[in-house]
Amino acid sequence: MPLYIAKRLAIGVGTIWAAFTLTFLLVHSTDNSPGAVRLGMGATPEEVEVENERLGWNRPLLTQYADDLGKMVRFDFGQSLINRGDVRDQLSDRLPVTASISVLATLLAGIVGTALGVVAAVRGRGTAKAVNAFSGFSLSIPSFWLGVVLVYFFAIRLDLLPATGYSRFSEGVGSWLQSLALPVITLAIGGAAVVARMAASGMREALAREYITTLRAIGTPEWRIRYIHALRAASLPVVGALGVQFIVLFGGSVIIENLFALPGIGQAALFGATGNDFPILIGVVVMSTAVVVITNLVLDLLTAVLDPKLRTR
Amino acid sequence: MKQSSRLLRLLAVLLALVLVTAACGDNDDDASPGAGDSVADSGDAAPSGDDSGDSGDAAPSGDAAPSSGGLTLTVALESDYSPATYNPQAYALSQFPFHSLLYDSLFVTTSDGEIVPNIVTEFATNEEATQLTFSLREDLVFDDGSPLDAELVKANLDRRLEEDLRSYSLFGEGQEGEIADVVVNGPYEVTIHWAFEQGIANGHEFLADNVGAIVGPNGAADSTTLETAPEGSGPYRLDLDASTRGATYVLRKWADHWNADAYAYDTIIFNIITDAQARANAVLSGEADLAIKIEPNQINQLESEGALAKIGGTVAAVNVLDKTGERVPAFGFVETRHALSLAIDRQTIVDALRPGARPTVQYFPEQAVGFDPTLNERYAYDPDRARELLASVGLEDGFEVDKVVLGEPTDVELAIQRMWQEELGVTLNFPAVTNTGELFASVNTTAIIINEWGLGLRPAGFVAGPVTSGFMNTQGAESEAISSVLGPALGGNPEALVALNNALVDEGWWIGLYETFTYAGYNPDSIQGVPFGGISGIVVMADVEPVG
Amino acid sequence: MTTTVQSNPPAIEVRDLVVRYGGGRRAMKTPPAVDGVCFDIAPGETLGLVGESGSGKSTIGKALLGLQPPTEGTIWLHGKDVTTASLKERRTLASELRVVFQDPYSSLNPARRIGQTLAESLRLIGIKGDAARARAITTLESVGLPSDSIDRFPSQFSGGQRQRIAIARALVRDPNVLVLDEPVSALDLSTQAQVLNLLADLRDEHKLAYLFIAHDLGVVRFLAHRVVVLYRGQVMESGPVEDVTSRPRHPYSVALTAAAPVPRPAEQIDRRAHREALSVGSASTAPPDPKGCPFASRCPLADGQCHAERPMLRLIGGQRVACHHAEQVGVTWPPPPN
Amino acid sequence: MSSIRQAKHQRIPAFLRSWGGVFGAGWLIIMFLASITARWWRPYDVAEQDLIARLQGPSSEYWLGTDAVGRDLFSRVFTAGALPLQASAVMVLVAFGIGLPLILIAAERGGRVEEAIGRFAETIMSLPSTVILLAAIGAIGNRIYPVMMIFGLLVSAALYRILIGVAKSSRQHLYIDAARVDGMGSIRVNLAHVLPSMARPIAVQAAIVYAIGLLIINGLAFLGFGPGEPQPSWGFMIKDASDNIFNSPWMMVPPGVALSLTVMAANALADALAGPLGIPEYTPPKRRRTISASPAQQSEGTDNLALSVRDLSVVVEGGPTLVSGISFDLRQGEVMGLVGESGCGKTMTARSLLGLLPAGVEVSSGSIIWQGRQIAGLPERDTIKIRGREIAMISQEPMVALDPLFSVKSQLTRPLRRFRGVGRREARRIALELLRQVGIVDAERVLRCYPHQLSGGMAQRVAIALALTGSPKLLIADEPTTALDVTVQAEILSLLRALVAETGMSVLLVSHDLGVVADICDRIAVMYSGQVVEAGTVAEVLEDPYHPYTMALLGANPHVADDAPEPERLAAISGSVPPPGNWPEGCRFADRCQFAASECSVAFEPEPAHVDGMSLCIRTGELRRTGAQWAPEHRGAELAVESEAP
Repeated sequence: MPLYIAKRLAIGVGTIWAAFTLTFLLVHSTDNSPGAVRLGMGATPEEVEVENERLGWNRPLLTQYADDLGKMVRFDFGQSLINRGDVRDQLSDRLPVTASISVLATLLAGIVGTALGVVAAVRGRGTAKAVNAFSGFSLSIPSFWLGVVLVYFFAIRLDLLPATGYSRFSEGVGSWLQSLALPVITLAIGGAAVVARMAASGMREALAREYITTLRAIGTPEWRIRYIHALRAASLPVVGALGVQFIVLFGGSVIIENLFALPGIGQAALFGATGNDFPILIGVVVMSTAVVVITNLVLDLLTAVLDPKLRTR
Repeated sequence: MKQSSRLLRLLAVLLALVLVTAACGDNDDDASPGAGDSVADSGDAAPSGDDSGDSGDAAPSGDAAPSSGGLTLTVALESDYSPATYNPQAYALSQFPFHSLLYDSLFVTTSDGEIVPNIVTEFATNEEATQLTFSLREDLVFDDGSPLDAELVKANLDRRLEEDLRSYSLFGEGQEGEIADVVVNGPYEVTIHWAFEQGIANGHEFLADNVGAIVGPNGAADSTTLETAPEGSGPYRLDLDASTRGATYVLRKWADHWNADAYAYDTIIFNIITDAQARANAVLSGEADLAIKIEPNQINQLESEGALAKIGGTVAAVNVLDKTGERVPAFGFVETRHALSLAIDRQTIVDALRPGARPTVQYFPEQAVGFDPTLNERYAYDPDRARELLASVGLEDGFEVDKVVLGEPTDVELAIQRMWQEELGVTLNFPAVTNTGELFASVNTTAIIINEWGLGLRPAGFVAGPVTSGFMNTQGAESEAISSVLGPALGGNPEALVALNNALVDEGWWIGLYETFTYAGYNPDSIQGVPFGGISGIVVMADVEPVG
Repeated sequence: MTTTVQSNPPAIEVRDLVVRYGGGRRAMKTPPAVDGVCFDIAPGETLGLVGESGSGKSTIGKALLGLQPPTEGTIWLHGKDVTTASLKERRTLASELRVVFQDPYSSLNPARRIGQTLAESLRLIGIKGDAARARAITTLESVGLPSDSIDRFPSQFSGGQRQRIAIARALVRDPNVLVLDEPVSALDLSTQAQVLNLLADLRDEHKLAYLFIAHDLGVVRFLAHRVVVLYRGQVMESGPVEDVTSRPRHPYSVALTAAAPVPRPAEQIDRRAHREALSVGSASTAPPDPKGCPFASRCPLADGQCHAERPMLRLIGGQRVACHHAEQVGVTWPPPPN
Repeated sequence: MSSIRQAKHQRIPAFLRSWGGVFGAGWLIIMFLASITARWWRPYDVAEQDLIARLQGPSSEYWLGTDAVGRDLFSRVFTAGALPLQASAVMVLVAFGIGLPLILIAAERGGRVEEAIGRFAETIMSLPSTVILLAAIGAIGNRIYPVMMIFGLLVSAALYRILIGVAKSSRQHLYIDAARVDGMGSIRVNLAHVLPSMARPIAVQAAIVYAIGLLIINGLAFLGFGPGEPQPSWGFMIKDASDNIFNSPWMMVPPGVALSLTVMAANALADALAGPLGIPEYTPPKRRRTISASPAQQSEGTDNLALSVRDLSVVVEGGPTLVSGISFDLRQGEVMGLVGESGCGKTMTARSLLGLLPAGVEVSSGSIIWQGRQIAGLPERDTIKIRGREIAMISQEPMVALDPLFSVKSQLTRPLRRFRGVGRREARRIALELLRQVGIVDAERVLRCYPHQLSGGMAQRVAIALALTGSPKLLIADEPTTALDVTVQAEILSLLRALVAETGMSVLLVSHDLGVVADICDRIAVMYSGQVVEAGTVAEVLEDPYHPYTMALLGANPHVADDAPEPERLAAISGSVPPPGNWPEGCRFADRCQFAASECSVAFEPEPAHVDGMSLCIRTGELRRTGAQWAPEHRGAELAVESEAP
């Protein structure tokens, strides 16, 4: 087991490195000029050149790579080109927002999806069709469309939930949840659909297993068969799917944060992309990847708890 | 083996780092007293809607904002007003609503549109108007105890040649407010010597708002120190821990400020909401008390809720950058520029897209001295004449011109594109860039820009600045008609102002489109209204008052 | 070891075959799937390969066919070293050495007509078009299928019929050696008999050499001339099938033959008593000590020597036996049933 | 040899036979054609403005209304489809172009190569793709095709993870090995066999990924990274609509519906391509219909009769009969063997005793008298009390009969506590005792194990212990040793024998192996095509069979007596067991029988045989008289095609 965790961690570090390298290469693949970005309008080419030199942009690529990599290991991404602030500080300010959204959305998707999937699996053909139709439907509705519509009805027309803004957890759980309600629901619906399908087929598959017959043959009550044995078996693919969903939802938060004016990582990514703020871009990618890696690690451990084959390895 | 254990340690550190940074972000505020409860007491834990304007505090979801008690004002801004540095001198007047709370300014614009002394106790201009002498309050200090005195004002103004300080550009060489020297007369008395021989009659107006804002001694010595934190003596302090750069700024009142009583709110939160609809939503659903600015698409929505305020003085125009025809040869002819102007059906644009705006071809707003109604008649919509003009310079088949956009073009731009295409066969392309850097750089390569300009209280200054010698004229094109009247116009001569207006339009440097309003949204249940600083179009934050 | 007769080499000659799965350090730690196996098959002869699951019998088949590269050892086919034959060499080899697999449902591509499957095999040796079709039909008929089978899909055939098609596929290139990997174990008893009879007929008609892999001693006894008993990748005993099944010399062979039940109740009562008296232990999942006899942990005759020293194959009577105590087997052990 | 089945191949692909498939494929094709031809038929140019008629709802002039500058939404919505439909297709091509070769290489090479590629894929998969795409746009600019290609790269890793299993299992098809033995090259094997066998999952994933690509492209357009105006994109039209949502909520509808429908079409296509999942529908036991079985009739000779089955029939609901009119008795402490080839109804018969028939299969008539009670057609809540307590079952595959997620201890103690009402500790003690009773020496260790840590024989012992938790009086053993090695089989048979002696329970053993039956059973019932064709004591039936089928089975068995010579050819039975629903009139075995005569084609009653058994053959008496023996085939019979003809 410790070996297993170490292996997962090693893969995680590899992933972060890959994310960093990929972004580094992208940033350096075209004739980008951070000096021009930093100095903004009105700077002469000479000034831009001086600035690029000062930023070390003209050094050999490998030197820059080694240097940046060394800093990245310390989570040091340097200064933003636009607002000159420390990238790590800014992103760590924003991380809780995105983490809140995506964790809550993943949880909601997991709970709602599993419930729907279980119902679909055990309630017979009609319910299964309804759930399948719902999930097909919600998989196809773009979150940015749904978000706008939800805001229009729930925030503007009905005035039930806030349309924008983020309230910190430390300011009270109630307002925190309220401020996240619409974004989280918007994000979670698609995830719930995926999880529902996964859970339904997992349940159905589990219920068709030979050991279910064994359990029946010794008179095990049906609820136990369904909710202890089959559900636990189905929870393995569901937890696996949640890992993927978390990545998807974490990425999806870019659009959602923009839509709901939430000061998260996704918003920074968008600003970074529109502003050519390369340090922010690299920081966002590395930090997001780190979050995904850690989440996956947690889910891996959860899988190991659920699956004795992994635990006893 | 050794290597792998090192790897493991590295992993552990990485993991810990991420967890800590994640945790910190959320827990920072635990340090601040949980007195936020008092707000919740006076208000409600209930969702938005039912704030009956009782205590006039911010909307419910805003009221949970970190505060040490008292009133909170939440403002939604359309962009980060302090994106690169906290130095007010690096920004234009339109960003001043934010900086006005952190810095004391020598003079300020009031909600009557007048410029009055702020930390200046008295001021005087000599007879030739070549010198301005003023005295400062003597009780002004910064957080570290250092005083705001004459030496510091001089230190601030002496940085006028620095590239980054855009506001100070008007003090620069050859500019309308060029300063020859700043002399310290006493600990709290300063005299400014203007460089213009004819002097500047209302020189104190140059030292107002963002231009007159005084940064502390460290920032004055090295402006890069302002990149991470503000250093001002103003009525509020920025709560860096509670703020997220580019997203949320939390300002807390500084009780020891000399004018603290004039400010109604204990906490002011600025939320950056770039999405126009989201900004309007924020006001409507109560997360913001005030939204600066509101886009035309959202006007109806806010108006119907009685949540809209507006102020005139904004002019929209096609600004011709390529006056020499270097970039697009067609623009070398003044006829082309006039033809483009004549082919725009401004009334239709205004009716359809900018209801409430006024069509105009000229530079000066209607309320400003220098406005000339005859200009609008001379350049009224006349596509036939436009075609003739183009034909007269051999361009009857039209030409192509680019207008660089960030993201997608506006509805007005699309309308102009259509009109030029249909009337003149001129193709307007919108090459898109993904970042502001490229957008700004495009002034060096493209022929036109299209924009709405809030010209402020001294429109002539804008001509002297960007229009003739700034980013709108990177080619350095000369116009005798303009330069000959610019000096007197800057001095406030009414005839010269009219002449300047005519020259800009006749030269085809300025193709006016319409004069419109600056809009702001507000929550009428929580604040009394939006105090605009006259046609400068900015909101005077000091005058924002809670209901009741 | 031995020199083969120059003029008439064995159809198959396998020497010191070792096969390990996977690569790297971890693979070296786990015991090999096949561990030092030697055997010959003469032309026209059927060699049975028996053992429990995990004994390495299918791996030997794969190694012969080139599906699993041997780690050590040599394989000769008609005197040619084919241990590491390249793909191109295989193509000609494949005419001589063919295979029939266990699962008739998986061994035919369901998306292809029978004719296509047979023709594909022929195209690789340059027979195409009508010639290929004619040859396919002849072959199908020779395994007892109607000629119109050629245009049908595998899903239209029963398990026994599919196994006939698989045999036809093997025969279509006119081989002289067939690897039969449990060809009847997935079939019902009645179909099994049909296929076994067919295989026997084909062998007699074409003088084919078979490597017949099976776990059922009864089936092996029917078809094979000689038999090799494998346990955990090693040869325990080999020899003429009658000798090994009726007078096994290795304790494992004894256990194996005793465990197979016969459908004659009276006889089975005796066999059962005999079997229960053997007191052969259960197989454990733990890997055996590589130094000693792999069967030692289950063997009632095992002593210190068995755990410490791996027994070599010795010729005893008509069989080769890898057991330190082979002389006792059949004499003082097993004890008579009580 | 039975006839070859008729062709089932149809011209219309399966996925087009569902509504989803028709809608999916249809809509995508229509949308694609419409969008690339839009310039020739759309009523307005995409840039054509009508500032007077801005923000309008649908009208005869503007079918889907207009946007903020009065452009026709209908024209724009249909034109907007072209870019995402094409760019997403490019993305899918890139994803598969990178992913498939990696998948095929990894599946072929396995081992370290697979591990390395797998690590790589896992790494790529953990990257937050949307953020990476934004970074890419920030770095290389708003270029849709290159950006979507980068996305394709990221997606290829997900494809790898999803499809590697498919590729590996399709490589396990023996026809791949057969092709390799033929001397087929690696590339040809992959192209000719591996890829085609993966066609369906590949198509499904392509459709799903395509849908995701559509959403991503339009999501980016929503954020402002779309094609430049006036070129329309659904994403930006939605953004535009959201800016005007108060003035014209309608504007949200056309682009939203167009995008959603297109994504839905791709997803529906994926669902249709995937087809039914092949997982049996779960039917809660309660819903199963119960039959109105004939009332319990006291059968004669009730001395120690444990089970009496009379005229039992099992049918597929609305389908063929699987078991028809079966009768047999089982005494306390007796072991009864139910033998026959597969498809003869042995398992269905056994399972009907526990009411554990698969969904859609039910007992249609007959009675099952257990300990004097009628249990056929009992409602679920009553049968559940019988299961485990009175009748228990062990099944064929011990490795899958235990829940892999629960420890042996948990699986044993749970029913022990329920059946015997004991506490945790006591249950553990009994569990240990049970494990020792089934011959497990290190019971303490096994108790802590999970099923995957057990060998097959060990798992079967645990399964037997599990069946014993309720101290049943009847154990149904469905092919309990088929999956086991022959030495392990011997051990399990000895164990069962010992248990019967110890506990006095009865066993109903289902097997196809006459040897196993000879080893353990007291009585035997030979089944063929859903009927019992011969029954009696094991000694009588196997030593001196009456029914030709029993004779044939014995003749086909190659296990001769130790010193007897092996026959040159075995006694074969031509043809194969007819499937349910295809049974001939009269004697169902007649088609394959060496002794079939004209009288065999009419219905007849079973003949009494042996001491208290029966034989379902109208010629029983005649065959006994003539001493008929099922003849082995003559040498070379198999090679004579002519003999195949019935």
